[in-house]
Amino acid sequence: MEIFEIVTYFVLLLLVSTALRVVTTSNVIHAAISLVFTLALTSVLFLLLSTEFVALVLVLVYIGAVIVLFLFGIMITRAPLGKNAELDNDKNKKLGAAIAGSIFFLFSYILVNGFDGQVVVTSGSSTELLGEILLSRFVFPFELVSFVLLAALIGGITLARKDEALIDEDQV
Amino acid sequence: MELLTNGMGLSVVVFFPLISAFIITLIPKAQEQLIKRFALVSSLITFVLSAVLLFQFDFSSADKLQLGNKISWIKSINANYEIGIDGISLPLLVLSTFITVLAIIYSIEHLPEPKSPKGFLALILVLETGMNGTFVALDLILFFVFFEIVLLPMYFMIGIWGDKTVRTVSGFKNQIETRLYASIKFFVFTLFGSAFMLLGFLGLYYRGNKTFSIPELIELGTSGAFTGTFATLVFAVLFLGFAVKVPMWPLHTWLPDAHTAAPTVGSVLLAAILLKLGSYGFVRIAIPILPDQAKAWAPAIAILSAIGIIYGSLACLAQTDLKRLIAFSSVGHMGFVMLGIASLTPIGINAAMIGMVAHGVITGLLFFLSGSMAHTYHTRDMGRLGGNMKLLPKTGALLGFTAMASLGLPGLAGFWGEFMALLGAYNPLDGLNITVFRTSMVAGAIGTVLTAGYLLWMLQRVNLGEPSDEWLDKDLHDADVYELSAWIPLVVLTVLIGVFPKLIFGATNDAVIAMLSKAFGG
Amino acid sequence: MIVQPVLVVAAALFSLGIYGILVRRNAVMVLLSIELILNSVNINFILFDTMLADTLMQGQIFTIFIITIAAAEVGIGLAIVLMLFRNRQTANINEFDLMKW
Amino acid sequence: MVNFKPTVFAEGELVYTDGGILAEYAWLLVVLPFVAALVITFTGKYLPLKGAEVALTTIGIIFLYSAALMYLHITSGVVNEFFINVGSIGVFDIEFGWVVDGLSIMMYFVVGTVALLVFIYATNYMEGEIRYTFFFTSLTLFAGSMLVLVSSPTLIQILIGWELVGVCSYLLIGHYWEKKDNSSAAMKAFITNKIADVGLMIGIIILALNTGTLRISKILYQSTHDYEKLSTVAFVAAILLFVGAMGKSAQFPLHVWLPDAMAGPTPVSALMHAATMVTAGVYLLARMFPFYKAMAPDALDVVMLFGVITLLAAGLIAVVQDDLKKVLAYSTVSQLGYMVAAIGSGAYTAALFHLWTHAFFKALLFLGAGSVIHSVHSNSMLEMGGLRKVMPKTFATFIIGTIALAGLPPFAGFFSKDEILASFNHEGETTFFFIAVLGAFITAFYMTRAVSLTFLGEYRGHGHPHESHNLMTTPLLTLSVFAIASGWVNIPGVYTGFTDWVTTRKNKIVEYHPESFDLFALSSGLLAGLLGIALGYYLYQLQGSAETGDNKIKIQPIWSVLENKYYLDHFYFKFVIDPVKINISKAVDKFNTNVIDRFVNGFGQVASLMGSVVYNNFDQNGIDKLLNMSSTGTDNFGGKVKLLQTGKTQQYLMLFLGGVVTISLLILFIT
Repeated sequence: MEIFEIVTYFVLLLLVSTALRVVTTSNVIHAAISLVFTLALTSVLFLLLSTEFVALVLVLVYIGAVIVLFLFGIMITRAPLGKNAELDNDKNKKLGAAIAGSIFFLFSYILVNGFDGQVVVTSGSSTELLGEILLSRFVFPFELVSFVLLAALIGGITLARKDEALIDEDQV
Repeated sequence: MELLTNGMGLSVVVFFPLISAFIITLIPKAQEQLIKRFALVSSLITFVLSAVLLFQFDFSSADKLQLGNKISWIKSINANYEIGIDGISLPLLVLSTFITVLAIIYSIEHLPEPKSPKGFLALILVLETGMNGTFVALDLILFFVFFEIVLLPMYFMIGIWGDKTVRTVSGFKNQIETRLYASIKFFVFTLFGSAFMLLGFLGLYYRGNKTFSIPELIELGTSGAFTGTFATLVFAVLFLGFAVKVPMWPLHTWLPDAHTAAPTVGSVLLAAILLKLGSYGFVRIAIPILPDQAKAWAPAIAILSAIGIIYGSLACLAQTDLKRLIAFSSVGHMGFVMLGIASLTPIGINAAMIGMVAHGVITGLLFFLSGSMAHTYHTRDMGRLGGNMKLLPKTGALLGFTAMASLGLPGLAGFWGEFMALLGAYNPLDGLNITVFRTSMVAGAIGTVLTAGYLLWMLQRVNLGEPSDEWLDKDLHDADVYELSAWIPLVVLTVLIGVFPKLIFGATNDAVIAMLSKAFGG
Repeated sequence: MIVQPVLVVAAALFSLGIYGILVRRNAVMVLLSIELILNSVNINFILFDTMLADTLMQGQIFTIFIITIAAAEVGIGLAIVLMLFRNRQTANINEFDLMKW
Repeated sequence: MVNFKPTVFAEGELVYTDGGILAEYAWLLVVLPFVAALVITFTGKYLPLKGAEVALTTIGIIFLYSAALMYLHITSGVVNEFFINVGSIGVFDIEFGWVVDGLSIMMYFVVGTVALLVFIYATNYMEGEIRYTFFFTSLTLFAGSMLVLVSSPTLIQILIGWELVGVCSYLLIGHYWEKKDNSSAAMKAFITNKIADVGLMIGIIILALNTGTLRISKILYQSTHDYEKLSTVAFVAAILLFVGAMGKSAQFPLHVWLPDAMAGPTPVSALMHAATMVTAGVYLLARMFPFYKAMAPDALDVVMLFGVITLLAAGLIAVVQDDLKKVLAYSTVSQLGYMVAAIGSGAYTAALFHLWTHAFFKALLFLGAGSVIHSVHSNSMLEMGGLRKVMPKTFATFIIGTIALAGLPPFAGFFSKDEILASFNHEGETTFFFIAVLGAFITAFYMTRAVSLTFLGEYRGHGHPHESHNLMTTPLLTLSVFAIASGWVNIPGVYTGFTDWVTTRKNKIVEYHPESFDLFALSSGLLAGLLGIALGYYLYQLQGSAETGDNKIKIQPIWSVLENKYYLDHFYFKFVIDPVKINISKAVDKFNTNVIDRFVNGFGQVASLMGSVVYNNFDQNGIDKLLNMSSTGTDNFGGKVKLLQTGKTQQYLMLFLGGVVTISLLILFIT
C-alpha cells in the first residue's frame, strides 16, 4: 500500500465524517463549518485525481463564496447560534435515516457491483486542455451559464431586497 | 392582379371575416368603440374586395368558373379546397358581403339586448365567412362545411339576442321563451335537412369516382353516371337538405319562429342570405349533377312552390305580428324563386336568380324596418300600431316603399323575380307536364294579388290612420343616421335592379344557359 | 487507485444529503444538505472523467457548470428563505404549509 | 345647329317620318317626371311654393314638348320607336324604350294638357292641405307613370307603367289616410287593379312566349301576317289582356274601385278620370287593336259586350247618386264603356276620338265639381243648389261640360259619340246601338239632374259659397275651349285629321271610317240627348224643384238595387274578400300552427319522450349510477387521502423518496 493510497483513504474517511457532522450537528455554525471541511476535502480528492482546476474552482466558489452566503443566511434568519435541540425534526429522524440508509445501500450496491476492479490512472495536469475545450466546444453553455448567474443575481437581489417602507418601520 | 385571379382573392373574401372575428375576440370587451370600428372596417374591406373581384370577373365568359383555385385539402378522402365563381354565384357573393356591411352599420348603434358588441359582431363576421364560403365552394365537403358554419352563429344570435317573451307552443304544455324555442327549432330543423344532404353527398362520392368536386360531378352527372333508384334517392335527400333551407312548404315552419325571435340584424341576414343558400344549392348542385332526376322532380317542386306562394300569402293575412307577417311573406317569395327553378328553363332560373337577389334586398330591408319599429314601439302587434307615418315619418315612408317593392311593383327589384318566374313556368322545359306548370303559374299569379293584399293591409294597419293614444305622449325616435345609412343603399339597389335588371341578368344569363344546356342538352 | 471506495463515499455523501433534507427543520440547513448532494455528484463526475480519460473532459466541464449553477441556486434559495423569514418570522420549513388541503 | 327636320320613310303603303331629334329625345317625357318627383321629395319643403313650382315646370315642359310633337305629327306624320336593352334572359331581350307614333303622341298631348291644367288648378285647390308637397310628388309621378305606359314599345314596359299608375293612384286616393275609409278606398283601387293585372300579366306571358318577343310592333306584325303559333292562343291572350284593361278602365264588374276612388282630392279625380289611369285600358286595347282585329275577332265581341253592359249599368247608377263626384265617376265608367264598346265594334278611331274629347270635358266637369266642393265644403248635392248666382264662372263652364257630355252639337261630345253610334250602326249591332242610344239619354238625364241639384234652385247648404280663385277658374275656362272645340278635329266629310293622327302607326290599322255623317245615328243620338235634358229639366225644374225631383223617379225596387250598385260590393266582400281575409287565412294560419307546427313539435316531443325514457331508465339508473358510485368512492377516498396533503415539503419528499427506494429495491432484488 503506497502512501498515495493511504492519503486517499484517509481523505475519504474524513470526507464522510465531516459530511456526517454537517447533517447531524445541532449547532448551525458547526454545520456550516463542517461543510467547509467537506468541500475542502472534496477539493483535495479532486487534486488527487489530478483535476486541479476543478479543485480550485470548488475552493474558490464554494468555500469562498457559497459558504459565506450561508453564514450570512444563517445570521440573517436569526438561527439560534450554538447548540439547538430543535434544529432537527425528531419525528422524521428514523424514517429519514431509513430512507437515507436505503439509498446509500442501493447506490453502493450498484456502484460497487458495477465498477468492480476498475482503477483510475491519473494522467497529470489537464488545465490547459480544459480551458481550450471550455472556450471552444462548450463556449455556448458557458455563456448561457453566465446568464443564469446574472439572472440568479438579479433574482436574489429582488427577492431579498427590503421595501423602503418596511425598512423605516423596522428602524422605528 | 395575379393574386386576385388565382383564388387568393376569393379566399380572402371568404376568410378575412373569420380572421377579423378572431381578432375581435382578442380585443378587450371594454373597448366597444374599437370593436365596432374594427368590425365595420373589416366588413368594408371584404365588400370592397368582392367589388374588386366584380371588376376582375370576366363577364364575357360568365358561364365559366373563374378566379378560383384547387388545392389538395383532405387527401385521404380526395376532398379539395376548390373554389371559384361564375355568373350564378357572383351576384349572391357580392350581395352577401354588401348586406353584412349594412348589418354591421346598423349594429353600431342598435345592438339588441343584452348588448355585447364583441360577441355579436364576431358572430356576424363568422356568419359572413359561412355565407361567402358557400357561394364560392366547388367541393361538396367544402360546401357542406360552410353550409353548416352558418348555423352556429345564427343559433347563438337567436338564442342569446333574441326575443325574450314567453309563449305557448302548440303541442307543448309548458310555456317557452320564444328565442329558445326558435333557436332550437331552427338549428334542429336545418341540421335535420343537412344531415340527409351529407348522405347524398357521400352517395355521389362513392358512385362518382370518389370525387367531391362539383365540376367533375357535373361532368359525370350529365354523361349519365347517376341513374335509377340511387339517383332518385340522392336527389330526394339533396332536395330535403336544400328545401328546408329555402324553405319550401311544408318544411317552412322554422322560418316564422326564427325570424320573429331573431334580433333585427339576425333576421335581416337570415332573410337576405341564408335562405338563398338553399335555392343556390339547387341551382349549383342538385340540378346540374342530377338533371334527369331534377326533371322528374320538377312538377312536384312546382306544385309545392305554388302551394307555398298561396299558403304563405294566406298565412300572412292572418298574422297580427309584424315580423311574423314578413317572415311568412318570405315563404311566398321564395315560392316564386323555386317555381322559377322548377321550370328548368333559362327564363325560370334567371328569374330565380334575380328573385333571390331581390328578395335579399327587399325582405332584408323590410326586416330592418320592422325590427327597428319593434325596437321603438316595444311591440310588434299590428293591432296596437297605426299612424306610423305620423309618428316615424322616415321609417314609415321607407316601409311603404319597401312594401311596394315586396309586392312586386314593376320598376322595382321584386317585379322581375315574380314576373319572370311566371313567364318561365308557362313554358317549362320540354317534356315536363305543362298542365301542372300552368296551373302553378296561375296560382302564382293569384299569389301576387294576395301578396298585394296582405302588404297593403299591413300598410293600412301599421302606417296609415291616426296613431292610437298610447303613443302620443311617448318619445319615439325616428330613424337615425346609422339606420338610414344602412337602409338607403338597399333602397337604391332596389330601384337600380328594378330599372336595370341587366345588373343581375348580365351575370347570370350566360351561366344559366350554359348550365342548362349542359344538363339538358341544347 | 481503485474506484469503489470513492464511489461509496460519494453515495454516502448523497445519502447524508438526503437525510439532511428530510430531517433538518431550518431551511438554511436544508439548503446546506442540498450542497452535499451536489458535491457527491461532482465527485462522481470527476472520478468518471479521470477514469475514462475523456478527451473532451466533459466530466470536469459538467462539474464546473454544476458548481456555477449551485452558486446560483444558493443565491436564489437563500433569498427565498430570507423572504419567507421576513414574512413569517421563522425559517422553519415545517411551518410553511400553505399547500395544505 | 340642331337639325329638327325629320327624315321621310316609306314602308309598304305607309309613308311617315322618323320624327328627327324631337322623337329621339322623347324619352325626356318619361324621365322628367321621375326626376322632378325626386327633386320635389328632397327639396320641395324648402322651396317657396312647396314643390309645386317644380311640378308645374316639369309638366309645362312636357306639355310644350308634346305640343311640339303634335305639331310635327300633324304636319308630317311621325312613326318611330326606340329600344334600350336592360337585360337578356334566355333568348328574351327585356327592352325599355319609347314609341313616337300617332297614338302615343295623341296620348302625350292629352296627358300633357290635362295634367298641366289640373296642376295649375291643384296649386290653389290644395293650398293649406296636409302633405301639400307630397301631393305634388305623387301627382307628378302619376303623370309620369302614365307617360311610361303610353310611350311603351314593349309589353313589359306597358306592364310597368300599368302598375306604377296603380301605385300612384293608391298614393293619391289615400291622400287623407288618417281616415280609414280613404285608405280602404285606396287599397280597393289597388287590389282591384292588381286582380285585373293578373290577367294582363298572363296575357303578356302568353303573347311573349308564343311570339318570342316583347316588342309590340313585332307581335302586331306577326299577328297581321297569320303567324300560326299565335293563332291558337290568340283568343285566350286577347281576353286576358282585356281583363287587364277592364281593371284600369273600370269595366263592369271590375269598376267598383273607381267611384270609391273619389276619396282622393278632386284634382286627382280629374286627372285620373280624364287623362291618366282609366284611359290606360282603352289605350292598351287600341295599341293592340291590329292583334284583336286580325287574330281574335271573337274576343272583340266579348269586349263590346262588356263595354255595352258597363255603359248602361254605370249610367243607371249615376242617376241615383247624391254625391256630385260620384255622379261624375259613374259617368266616367259609362263613357269608358262607350270607348271599350267602340273598340269592340272595331271602331278604333271612334274610341280614341271619344277618349280625346272625353278627356277634356270630363276634366272640366271634375274641376268644376271640385270648385263647387271647395266652396261648399261638401260633396253632397243635397247641400248645394242655387250656386249659379255665386259661382257664375264655374256654372258656365260646368254647363259647357255638361252639354259636351250630353252630346249636343257643336260641342265635343257630340262628334265623338256620334262616331261611336255610327260605327255600331255600320257594324249592324242593332241591339247594342239602341242600348248606346239609351245610354246617351241616361247620360243627358243624370247630368241635367246634377246641374239642377247643384246650380239651380235655392241654396240648401250651411256655408257661404263663393266663386273660386282665378287659378282654379282659368283652367276651367281653358278646358271649356277644348270641350267645345276638340270635337272639330274629326268631322266626317269636313275635316278628319284626327283619324290620320291616330292611325299613323307602324302597324296598319284596318277599320271603318265614316266618310260622312250617319244621319240615323246622328239623329237618334241627338234626340236621346235632347230628351234626356228635357226630361231632367222637366222633373227637376218645371214639375218640381231640385229637392222633390228625385221622388218622381224613385221606383222600387230598381232604385234600391241601383243605390246599392247592384249589390256588387256586397257580393265581393261577402263571398271573396272576407272569406279570404278572415276565414281562409285564419284557417291556413291554424293549419300552420296546429298541424304542421304540431307535427314538427310532435317530432320534438317524441324525441324528448324517447330521450326521457332512455335518460331515466337507462342513463340515470344504469350508467349514471355507476358513474355516481365511482365518484362518491373517489370522494371518500380522496377525503382520506387528502390528509396526506399536509403542506409539509419534507413529508412529501419523504414519501416520494420512500416510494422511489421501495420500487428500486423491488426492481433490484425481485426481478
